[in-house]
Amino acid sequence: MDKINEMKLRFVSKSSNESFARVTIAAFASQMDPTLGEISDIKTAVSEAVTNAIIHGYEDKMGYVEVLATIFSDRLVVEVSDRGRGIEDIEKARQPLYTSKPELERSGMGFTVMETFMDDVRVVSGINQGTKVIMIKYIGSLTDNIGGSK
Amino acid sequence: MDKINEMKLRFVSKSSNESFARVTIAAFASQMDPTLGEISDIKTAVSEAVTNAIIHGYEDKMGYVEVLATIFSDRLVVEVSDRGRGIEDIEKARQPLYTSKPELERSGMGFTVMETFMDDVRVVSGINQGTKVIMIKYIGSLTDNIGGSK
Amino acid sequence: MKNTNKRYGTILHFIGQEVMVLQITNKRVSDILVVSLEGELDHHTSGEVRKYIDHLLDDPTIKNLIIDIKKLNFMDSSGLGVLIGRYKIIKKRGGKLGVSNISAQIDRIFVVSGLYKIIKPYEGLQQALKDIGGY
Amino acid sequence: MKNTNKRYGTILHFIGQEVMVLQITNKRVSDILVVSLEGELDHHTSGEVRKYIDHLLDDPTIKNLIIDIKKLNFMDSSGLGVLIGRYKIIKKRGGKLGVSNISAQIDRIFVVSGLYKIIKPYEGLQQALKDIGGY
Ligand SMILES: Nc1ncnc2c1ncn2[C@@H]1O[C@H](COP(=O)(O)OP(=O)(O)O)[C@@H](O)[C@H]1O
Ligand SMILES: Nc1ncnc2c1ncn2[C@@H]1O[C@H](COP(=O)(O)OP(=O)(O)O)[C@@H](O)[C@H]1O
Repeated sequence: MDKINEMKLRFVSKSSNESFARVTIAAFASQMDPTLGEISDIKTAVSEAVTNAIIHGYEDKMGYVEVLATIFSDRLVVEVSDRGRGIEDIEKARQPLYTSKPELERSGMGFTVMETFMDDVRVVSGINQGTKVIMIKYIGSLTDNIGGSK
Repeated sequence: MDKINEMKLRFVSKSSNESFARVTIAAFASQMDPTLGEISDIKTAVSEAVTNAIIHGYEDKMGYVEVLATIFSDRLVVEVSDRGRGIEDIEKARQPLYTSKPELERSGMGFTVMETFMDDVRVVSGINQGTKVIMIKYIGSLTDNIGGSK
Repeated sequence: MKNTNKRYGTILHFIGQEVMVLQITNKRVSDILVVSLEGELDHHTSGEVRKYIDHLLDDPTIKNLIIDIKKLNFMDSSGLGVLIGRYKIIKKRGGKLGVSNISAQIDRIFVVSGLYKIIKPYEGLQQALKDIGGY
Repeated sequence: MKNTNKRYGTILHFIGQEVMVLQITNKRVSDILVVSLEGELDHHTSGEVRKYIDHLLDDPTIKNLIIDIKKLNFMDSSGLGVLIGRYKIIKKRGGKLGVSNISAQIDRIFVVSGLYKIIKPYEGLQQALKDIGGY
């Protein structure tokens, strides 16, 4: 289709790579001439998905986290994936305040934050196969003016 | 060995990704607490290798450029590779001022700049298979004080 | 020639107007502990913030907590976890948790999470001190 | 709430103290054309610079060229190609090419490439104007 640019980033599941992933997606998305608010939305959502891959996907093990980003004329599509433990009940996992790790002071709001900041969030997961979160953000369209953070 | 962190970035051979690659390698390398001069050296060398992959490796075609970066306790290793046309005579290509594209006002100084800013540069290439440039930069060691740009 | 012998960390401060590393400072105003966060609060830096604040909260004469996030350029839901955890500690003491200088991005996270049910937002640190401590 | 309705491009200016996009300005001082570059000069932006300068050089009353790179935060060997190309044009007219405000990183590139054989470096733009034009 109208694919304009594409990048794939793979890194090990170290928490210091959370900020690295944010800078990278921000630098890539900046080619779309987004507003600061849009960049901030994308960074926040990617940060949530990458953190989940590290904490929940791989827990204390090491593994690869992948961020695939594609620029289309009107939108950015970001896929964050891991090959970790997977999610048993996706619907339950996406509910606000649900967390499987309250002992780590997780708030259970990660998916809700992704949904708030992106225009569409889809989750694909398989037990012991891994999880993929696909997020879409429309950039510079008229609908942005109705949205929150422009 | 003492591998501390690793990332792999893949992007399409568009020239707008040259600055994207620089920001990404800078953000990744910043985890090593380098000096501004060291970051600048790394960005310059990576910019040269990525530009070569885009201009010479793929010429007017589209293809993937890959940047693999590994942090060891004392050094950063960066591999920039393409699956493009390859280099026939690597020794000749590495000579200062040699360029196969003078009509594009290339200076023929890309490899020399990489050698100036990095501690080691190796080139592996096969005709119609592609080219890989492996660069090593020692960070924060005593030898840096002898080098130029700290 | 420009001097380039500076740590890059200080420059990364400017990436997307945010610092890579979190900086924490605190001051004490009677029974209020004021903690200021600068930089990015994510999963990676949240452990540090938690430890820093809880260590100070070991002092039982502290009743209220104000967290100033004027210079916090990034926060995700890992930060919510930190705030909710500190709220629980302060609540047990019958104190209040206030947060001052909330940016638009962080405000949206607070709104969707319902955080405003448990913390009070303040335009600035002075307003927070005035309201919570009466200064 | 802070106003975040700004283009991110302006903020990326600060990544590693450099702008993503190149900005070019020019002024004329008698037979000297002064071009100032701000941002990053790489393969991606070099075409733009080349076109910009060559369009101005269409004016045959311009004899000398000074390129000020005080605000140029990045340059790689693609920039060398641009400078050498402009040198050839200016040389045909019997003029001089000067470059002012060269940073340490760019200085090393000029040194290894032998560029100082064909261009004159200047501490500042004023010195360049004084030496080349006698002002
Ligand atoms: N990548 C993942 N791999 C495995 N489980 C996940 C993953 N992402 C999310 N989950 C599950 O979904 C739950 C809810 O996630 P989220 O809304 O981000 O909240 P939190 O991270 O605070 O727990 C997590 O607690 C976890 O059980
Ligand atoms: N990735 C590559 N693929 C194919 N050829 C390359 C590649 N990198 C370099 N070369 C060859 O090596 C030559 C010298 O490269 P370099 O020193 O960077 O100078 P320049 O890019 O200015 O030509 C190029 O002109 C080209 O012929």
